[in-house]
Amino acid sequence: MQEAMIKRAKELLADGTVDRVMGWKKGEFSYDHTPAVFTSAQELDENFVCDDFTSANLSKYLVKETVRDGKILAFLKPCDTYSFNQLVKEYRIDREKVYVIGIPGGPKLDIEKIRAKGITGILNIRNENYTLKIETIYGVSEMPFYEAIGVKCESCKSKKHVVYDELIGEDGEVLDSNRFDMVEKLENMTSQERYDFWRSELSKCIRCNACRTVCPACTCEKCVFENPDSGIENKAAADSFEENMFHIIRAFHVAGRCTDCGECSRVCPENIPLHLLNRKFIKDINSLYGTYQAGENTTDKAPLNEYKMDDCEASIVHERGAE
Amino acid sequence: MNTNDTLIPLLGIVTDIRQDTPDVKTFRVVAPEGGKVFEHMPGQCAMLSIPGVGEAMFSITSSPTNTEFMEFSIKKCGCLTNWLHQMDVGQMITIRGPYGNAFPVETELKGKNLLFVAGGIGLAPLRSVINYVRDNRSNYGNVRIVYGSRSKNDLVDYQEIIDEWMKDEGIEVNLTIDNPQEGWDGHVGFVPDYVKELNPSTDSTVLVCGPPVMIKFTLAGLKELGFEETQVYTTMELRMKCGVGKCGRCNIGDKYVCKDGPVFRYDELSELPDEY
Amino acid sequence: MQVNNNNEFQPLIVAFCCNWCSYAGADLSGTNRLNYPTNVKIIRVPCSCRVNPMFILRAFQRGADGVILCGCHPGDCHYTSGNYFTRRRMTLLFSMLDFLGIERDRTRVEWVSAAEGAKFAATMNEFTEAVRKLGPNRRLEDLRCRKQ
Amino acid sequence: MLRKITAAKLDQLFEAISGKQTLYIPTDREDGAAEFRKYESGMKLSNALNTVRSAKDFFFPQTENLVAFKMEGKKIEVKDIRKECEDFVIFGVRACDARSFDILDKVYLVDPVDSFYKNRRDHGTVVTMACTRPAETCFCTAFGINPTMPGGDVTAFPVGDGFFFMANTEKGEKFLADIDDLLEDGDLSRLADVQENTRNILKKLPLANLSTDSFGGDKLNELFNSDKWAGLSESCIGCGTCTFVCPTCQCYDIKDFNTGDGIVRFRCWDSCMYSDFTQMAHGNPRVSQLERFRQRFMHKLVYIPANNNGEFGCVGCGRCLQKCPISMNIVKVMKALEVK
Repeated sequence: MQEAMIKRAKELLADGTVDRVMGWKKGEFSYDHTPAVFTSAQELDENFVCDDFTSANLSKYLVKETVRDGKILAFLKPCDTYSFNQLVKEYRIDREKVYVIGIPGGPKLDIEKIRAKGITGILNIRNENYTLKIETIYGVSEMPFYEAIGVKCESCKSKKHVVYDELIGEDGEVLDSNRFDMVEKLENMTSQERYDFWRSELSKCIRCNACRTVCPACTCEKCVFENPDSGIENKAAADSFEENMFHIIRAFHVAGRCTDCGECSRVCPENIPLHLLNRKFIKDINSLYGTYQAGENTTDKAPLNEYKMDDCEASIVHERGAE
Repeated sequence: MNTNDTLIPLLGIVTDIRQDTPDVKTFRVVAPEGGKVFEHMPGQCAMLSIPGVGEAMFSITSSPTNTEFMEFSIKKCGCLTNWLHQMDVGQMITIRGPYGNAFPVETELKGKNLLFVAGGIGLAPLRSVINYVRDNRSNYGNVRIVYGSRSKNDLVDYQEIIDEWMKDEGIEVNLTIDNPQEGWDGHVGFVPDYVKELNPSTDSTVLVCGPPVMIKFTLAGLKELGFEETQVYTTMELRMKCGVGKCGRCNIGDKYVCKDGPVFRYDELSELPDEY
Repeated sequence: MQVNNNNEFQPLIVAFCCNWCSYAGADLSGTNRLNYPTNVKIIRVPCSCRVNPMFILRAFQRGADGVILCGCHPGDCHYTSGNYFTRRRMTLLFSMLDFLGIERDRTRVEWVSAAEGAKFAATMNEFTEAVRKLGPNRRLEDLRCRKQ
Repeated sequence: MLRKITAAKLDQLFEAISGKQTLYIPTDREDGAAEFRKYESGMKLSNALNTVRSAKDFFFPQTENLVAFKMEGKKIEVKDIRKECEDFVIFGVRACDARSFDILDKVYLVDPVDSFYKNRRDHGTVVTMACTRPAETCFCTAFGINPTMPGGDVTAFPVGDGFFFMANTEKGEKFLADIDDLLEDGDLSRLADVQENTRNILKKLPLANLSTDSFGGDKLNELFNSDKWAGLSESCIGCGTCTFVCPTCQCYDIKDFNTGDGIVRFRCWDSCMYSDFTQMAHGNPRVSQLERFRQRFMHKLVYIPANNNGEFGCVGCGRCLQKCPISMNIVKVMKALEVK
């Protein structure tokens, strides 16, 4: 896969179709790859990487990249194409300036899941028939591939590329995922249980803003949380209220625009399942206003930008069953 | 806990507000029990705040030789300064300081001929030095002040300049404004050009303050005239929160403006990275 | 949160009222001498749509025990469609608050026209009573703002 | 003097300490990560190398009230809300975090002393824990830290069937004296074996040979003007993760909060990665992510050494290597800027 990508990228650079390539650059270890822009065949040969750890979504970088001159090649996984489309729809990415090559998606791995098994001193990680052989300074460890899958890939919604100029590998289908299972599980708890669950999760928050900053739907030039005139500017949650507020508002601001790419949960240093907040909105929107997938196309109106005369009343929330 | 902490401010009462220019007011501040809130040296700064509105660093524009009060000349440009411009006499404010170093009035500057170059609100920190020098006149040589502004109305402390500075002996004041204006028969032109035109003798020490562009061109002009970098002092400003080199935001290279500055000799400044 | 002379809990209710209908409805209930609790603090807004989620959260932060949003009946919005957007937004917001374990009965949307003074008073009485039963807001309060 | 506690008595030890003062120990969370928590009966000491958040929280918490104001008309009343901190113990601080306290001290305990920090520092007893299983992300040795012999008031050394304790300060002696009835004598030669074993592992770490030769206060302008910064910072998304998990990042912001009853002035952690860090009414000296990114690494590798006789502002704990959303970190920066 990686070889095919490098080969194609070099061709497109050589024939002048693009002058830059957006991809991932090899890190210090076998798992810490960084999104990067490549401009030469030599750089691609030396540093370009695409493996089980290239899970970062590249779409948001294209907002900045398409402001520049020239055309850029971007390798997008299926979930990234949804984010890409959504950004095109919101006029944040200039579609003309990007050459999209769709590449097969994950599941991608999360090094934290491997560390959580107590495996440390990691020197190399190989996938042998879906068993990870992890070479460490303390000897070789093994673990099943599926137990190391990152939270964003745990319940994949689609293997289909919604936008591309060409594909490497085959296109997949929209999946019948189980992504709302955890949301449902929480919904079925009592109010007190839910409160306790979220308190224990959100109290871990260190307000690093990584979830907001990495989110492809969060592209405001000036975020309300950074704007002194907004009245809610804050840099740290000085009270549990502010923890709740930040996460409610963050999720609300992307409601109807969130493509469920899972980047928020991937980057959270405290492993807070932030995607559940976004998925709650998606689930509600689907059930109350009709199924909607943000980023699926660039034409549909966002659910919070439209209405129907016979929409349900807000009291539907109060009339729900179990407390 | 009996120890004082610099982050816990003192109180001051605004006893007089003077409208200097359309967007600059000068505030007179005294301690609630009368007298100055604290002593300072020319060039030092203080953190003024209205709780709930904001806190910011301002240079103290009155001279230490003034034993009754402190003054701050403040230009209206942000949230806190807007608030300060709207308040009335009698308002309490919180104040902490003094912060930073000072112009070396008792050491390097002593016995020297002095050339002050200021632009716009940049006169504010220099006014403290100028009045200090006037009050200790015998310690210093000739004094020349070159001060310019956008227009006549934008000249800060115009009345004091005319009524006091210009009447002092051994002080030469040269005023300039950027564009010709009715009722102005003085010099018209930018400060850096005017300095070159005046061709001051290179035996004086220069104190510059103003917009960054003005400082940059003035320095270039002074070099052409034969001044050394070691002869020039300026005062800087960056975003500050603590005032004592701990909050970590006002650094230029390894120097904190609030602690190692705000007064820098130009040769010190040119060794630092260009990030201000 | 307030406590009356008998040491009973008196909920503080914030009511966001649309200028064109509910605010006039509140006025009407007053001129008709209809009683509604004094704990209800009305904030006039140009349209129910003006209320963004932050307003609701802010009210709770500052000590409200219940927040009610009153607007024109669907179809009657002075600006044609504002309240339809309100309806979607608030449904999602309330659902989210519920999801976070914040008592859902502390929030409500009611449509009250300028002619419905009686409905306004009845709604406020009923809502205040419902919130009184829930007790003081503890799950979405800012401890710094709690009255000593 | 070397004292020892057997593993079986560890719970008793925690009970004894927490009976007298607040005790914090690193413990495992459900998600597999470790964090410092207030000790409660039954809580188990984590085996993890490091906690997600560093131990700096105990002396420099994320938010802290400084002073309160009461406003009435034109009048302001200043209320000193400082209280004497209660004694507490942090157990199991690694060598890297222990060194970070020295670096924070150089900021907060120099004149004018930060009374809020000092208050906590005076009342805290630090029990460090020697490392026996360093991770691939560890590089504390590059900054002259010896993870087999960490500092603090008391050092604990894990030795199979228990822990050896060694007091390093007066506070530490007192700490050990208070729990003396639970302790027995330790065997110095066994300690040397354990340390030797760890030293051998340290040599095998992938970052063992990371060099700091290219950095320091004397290289300010050449490093600042390096053309590598643009490439290094291009993928930085400008979040604050690295600064908030960092044990030595010490920048803060001061803010006011209106409680409806008065104003509380508090300080909270701030990050040089944020665009508003240096934003002023008339502009921003650090306009793009490049300048902000550069500031963070220059601060650690050049500015701090320039002001502290060459001592660096990084302790090599590896948290930023593990937590950066896009895996850009100080090691990559150092390797890129290295003069070979």
